[in-house]
Amino acid sequence: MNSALSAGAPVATPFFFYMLSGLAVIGGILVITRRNAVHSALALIVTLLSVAGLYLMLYAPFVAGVQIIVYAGGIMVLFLFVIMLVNIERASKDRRFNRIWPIGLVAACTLMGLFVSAFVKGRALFPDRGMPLSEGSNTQEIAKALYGEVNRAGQYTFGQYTFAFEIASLLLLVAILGAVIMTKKKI
Amino acid sequence: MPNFIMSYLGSTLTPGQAGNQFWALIYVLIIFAGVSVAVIAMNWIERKALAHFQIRLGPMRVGPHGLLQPFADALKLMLKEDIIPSEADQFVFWVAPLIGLLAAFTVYTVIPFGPSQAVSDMNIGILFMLGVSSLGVLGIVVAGWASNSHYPLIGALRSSAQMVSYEVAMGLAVVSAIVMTSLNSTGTGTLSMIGIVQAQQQQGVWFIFKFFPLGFIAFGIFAIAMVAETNRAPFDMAEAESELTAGYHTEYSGLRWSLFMLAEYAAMIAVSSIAVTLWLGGWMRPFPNLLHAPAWDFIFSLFPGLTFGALAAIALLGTVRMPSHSFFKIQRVGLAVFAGLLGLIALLLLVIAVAGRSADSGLAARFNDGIGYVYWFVLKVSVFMYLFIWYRATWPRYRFDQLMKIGWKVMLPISLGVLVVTAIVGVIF
Amino acid sequence: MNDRLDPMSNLDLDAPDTYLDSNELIINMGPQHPATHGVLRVILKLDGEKVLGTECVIGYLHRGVEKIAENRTYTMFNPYVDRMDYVAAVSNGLGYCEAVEKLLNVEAPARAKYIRVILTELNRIASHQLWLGTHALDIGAMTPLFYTFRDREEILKIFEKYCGARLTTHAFRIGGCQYETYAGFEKDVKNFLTFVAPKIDEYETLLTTNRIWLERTKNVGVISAADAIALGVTGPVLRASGVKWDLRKAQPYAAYADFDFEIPIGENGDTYDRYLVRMAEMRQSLRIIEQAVNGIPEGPIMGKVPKVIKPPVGEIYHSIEAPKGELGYFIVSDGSTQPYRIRVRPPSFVNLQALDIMVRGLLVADVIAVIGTLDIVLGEVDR
Amino acid sequence: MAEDVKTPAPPPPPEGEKKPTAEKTAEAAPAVADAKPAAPVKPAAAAKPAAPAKPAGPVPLPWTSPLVEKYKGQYGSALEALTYLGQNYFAVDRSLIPNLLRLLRDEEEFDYCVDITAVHYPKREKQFDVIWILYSFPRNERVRVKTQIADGASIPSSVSIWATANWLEREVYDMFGIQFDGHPDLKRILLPDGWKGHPLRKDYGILQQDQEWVQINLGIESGQ
Repeated sequence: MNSALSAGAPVATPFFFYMLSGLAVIGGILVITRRNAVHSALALIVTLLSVAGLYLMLYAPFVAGVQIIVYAGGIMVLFLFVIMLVNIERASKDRRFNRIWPIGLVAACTLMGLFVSAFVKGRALFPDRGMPLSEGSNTQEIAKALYGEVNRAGQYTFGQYTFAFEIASLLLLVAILGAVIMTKKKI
Repeated sequence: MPNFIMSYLGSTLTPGQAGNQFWALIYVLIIFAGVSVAVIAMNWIERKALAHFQIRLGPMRVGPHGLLQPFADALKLMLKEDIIPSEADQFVFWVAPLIGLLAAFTVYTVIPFGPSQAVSDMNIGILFMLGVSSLGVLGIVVAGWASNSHYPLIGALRSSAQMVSYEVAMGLAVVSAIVMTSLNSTGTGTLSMIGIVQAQQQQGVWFIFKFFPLGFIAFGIFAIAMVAETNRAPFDMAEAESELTAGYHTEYSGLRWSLFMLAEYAAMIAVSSIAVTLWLGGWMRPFPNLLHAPAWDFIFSLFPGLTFGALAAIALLGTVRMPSHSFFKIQRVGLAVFAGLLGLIALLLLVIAVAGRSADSGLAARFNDGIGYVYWFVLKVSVFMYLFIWYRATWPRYRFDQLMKIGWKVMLPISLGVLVVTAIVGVIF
Repeated sequence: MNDRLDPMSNLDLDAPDTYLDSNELIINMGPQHPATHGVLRVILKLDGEKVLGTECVIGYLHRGVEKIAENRTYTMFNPYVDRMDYVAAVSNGLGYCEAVEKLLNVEAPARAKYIRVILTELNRIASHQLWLGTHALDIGAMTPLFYTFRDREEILKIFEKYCGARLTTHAFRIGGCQYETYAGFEKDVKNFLTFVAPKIDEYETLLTTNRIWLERTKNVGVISAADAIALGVTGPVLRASGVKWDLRKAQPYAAYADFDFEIPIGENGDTYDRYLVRMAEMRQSLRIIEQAVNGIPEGPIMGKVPKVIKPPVGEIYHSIEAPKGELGYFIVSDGSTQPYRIRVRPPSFVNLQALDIMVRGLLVADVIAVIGTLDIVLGEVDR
Repeated sequence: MAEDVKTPAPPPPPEGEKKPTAEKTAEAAPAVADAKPAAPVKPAAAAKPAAPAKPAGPVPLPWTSPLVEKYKGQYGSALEALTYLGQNYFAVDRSLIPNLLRLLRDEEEFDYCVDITAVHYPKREKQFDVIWILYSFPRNERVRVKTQIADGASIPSSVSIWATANWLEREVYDMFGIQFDGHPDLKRILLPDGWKGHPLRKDYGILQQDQEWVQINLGIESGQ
């Protein structure tokens, strides 16, 4: 990665990378340690936004935009909705770490092992050291080079994968109807 | 270092595209200074225009015709005691206005004031904008919750439900505008804001007039959704004074409360600049293709100077009509100085316009075009600002369930319909 | 103060196990609430936004006018009457003076009657204008308030020129009027008539066909004619439910028999009909004033009433059509100079009772609209 | 808006003077009382020594109309129909109350109960007059029904007949202390709940305002 301040500098500068991932990790920890539900929700939002930043650094602006809209803007708002409507004082009274934490720990370790092994074996998948960076090219060209135009994503979803897209929307519809029926006593 | 600065001046890319952090910073500062000045001006204009709607004078005492009223308000709010309710959640109470402000201002990084006058031209411009404006809801929800009392809680729930439901309609309206961009020769649309305006330029038509009824309906839906998105005028359920005291910012006071007001005005300007970019041809001057003879260019380039001249004239008229009582002497002088300032700016703009016309490609010409772009963009946005005030003066307030009914049962189906029909019409023609 | 439904009681922490069913919220609206037209406190039992039930707590402005009356002579009590419905003080005074005159079996002279009709109808327009301004403001329309108050100012100027006071005017005396009309009275009233007629059209253009106003007022706070009669509701609220009854026509008093005017009525008794009825009533009042000013007879303005008023033993009930409804005085006299008992039948007090059935099932925002459309004045509710 | 009437302009008449007016009211009250039962007998002007010279003012005269005949036949002595200055009213015995009112509403279409109020005559053995003022929309006619009840006695509530009676009776209870049986929610309406005493009773002096409710809740020494 060449120096940060050259004219055609890519976004993926080490400083930003460490800052964002650090933020994400801290946010993650805060989510599970905070006693107050709204605090953990805010921490989750910080994590999601920093992950969106990481996507940007991987020259995937479309995914970053969707991440902000869907996760930070949509789902987290509904999370906060639920937290505010449901009487959370009662929830905070339950014991913090319930009895089955060892099982949780084991699951976490296996997951960690999986990640590490994937990274070690799959090193060949990742492009080696340098990025084929040409001087003066800006983020847009690099993104095009790597992932093609934003509309490439559009073509995929509505081109080859329309069936999967429709199934997903059906699933969402069922979820919405379920929620409505559960809360509305008399329809 | 100097070449770093000068090298950008030649390029016609936005600082973001050119990867030039220094100029990006400069642009950010310019835009934020501009927006705060706009918010201050908006505060004054809203109070005066609303007053004149209601056959009263509005602020007249602080400075000539109340011109210093916004500063007086700002000072007052700073000096006011900043009470944090004892039961409130300290951290969240402190963070809420910041989230609101953050959401309102990050939108400006993508708004194009000219072909190269934007902080950065992301190729997901619109997507980024919708995403960040949906973050604004978080600020309100969290503010309502943090105040830990009945009314703000209900106010917060109401306004967030309203914003979420109108975001959907807004998004769909935006999508139908983007579908229109893809009908130029290359066939592939673009999400980037500058790209959209350039598409309108190439197609020689503002999207509001494209496939006539469709563009207009989509614009109409966006215009209504944008009013609801910023909790203004007929949809100001959140701070419906007559029912829930003051909605989510009941417990806020002093500077913290003014942050919410700042966020609201900034969001208003941001949302109306999206509308201008998408439907009203961003920075393009009217009839760019019909009347593109150099003579017309010159005439249109005179407009900025003329408007400032007109403002100066009005201010001068004000000084003449000021009553002669000694109390008004200072106000008369103040107004005269203000008029002088406006006159000076008008003169400067006229000089640049004349200079720009003669030397076709020099610094003056580039500068003249730059001013022209920004002027036309700001003019269109100010039309929307006037509409916001006009709504507030005439319309009563919708009830909350009616508001949601309109959001889901009226706006959503229409925007979906417009989207589908635009796509079909786009494919046919 | 009192241990009524304590608003915080419902937020007890041991909520039901299932998080989903929302418990009933009890909200305390008033007595310091921008939209309760004075010190009215309404306790709302809400399920989410829907109103399950209301309970009105009144009495914050109770001054014991009826107890004071028993220690004042008839003339001394006259100014107190203005303080009850301070928005329509002139009609309060008219009601009281006519009741005592009936007790004394004395008739006010014709000129006094005409002056009384003119001032009462002007007061009705002023009261309706104040109602319209505050009612529209409660529903969110800011501008009508300024229009109505600008026009109401003209009426208050006429009152001030005539009897020196703008609001609690004490304009009439038992037996007739105290003051002869000032020099330019007819001219002022005529100017006012031409001035205000287009202004009422202005209010109409702002609101009558305003989509959001329709949406907020159509079939909101509906009350049927039968319920209205059973609940003793009177005035524009009753007429909006379709009952064509106005004391000025049914049992004419003062000089109302000489004038012809219609009684506007509504069909389905919702907030919009009450709005239309009151706007039409303002126009009818203009017609009455016009006929009264043109036909005002010459002659004395004070009937033959003894210096010290000592009505014979007995009791009478007399009522007039105040802007809010039927305002009645039941006076029991024991032959002395001080009334033995004066009972005031306040229209706002009785109309407010209908709030509970009008509001059931509506939303909180509608409660504000319904309180506005009932046009209550707490001075009269609490007496 | 509301003018503070705490200290009425003219100082309330000193205690002494109160007594004579009370006597006069007492003396006049019996005049009113005996005038009523002796209505059929030519009104005895003698009962009023106070104004010998002044001609006797109008006096309640018997009121005759088909409506009255019907009820006279039905109830006989327990009901008297009188008219005073053109306003007709029934002076009835307490036992008639619930069904006479119901009859008036159903048969005679007096469907609008204008007002319910009471008057306190401390000197009489039946101290309270309870008065219903009724109006009939179809017949555009007003009538009053008056009955006398002793202190502490209760009277059946007419909420079931006219819904408007709910608050009106609550106010009469609040001001006079008259119990209304069958009233859905009989409690004070204008005065605070903890208030002692009923202000509109003649024996409740204006100065009695300074009772402990004022001292406890408003924390002021005396109301005057």
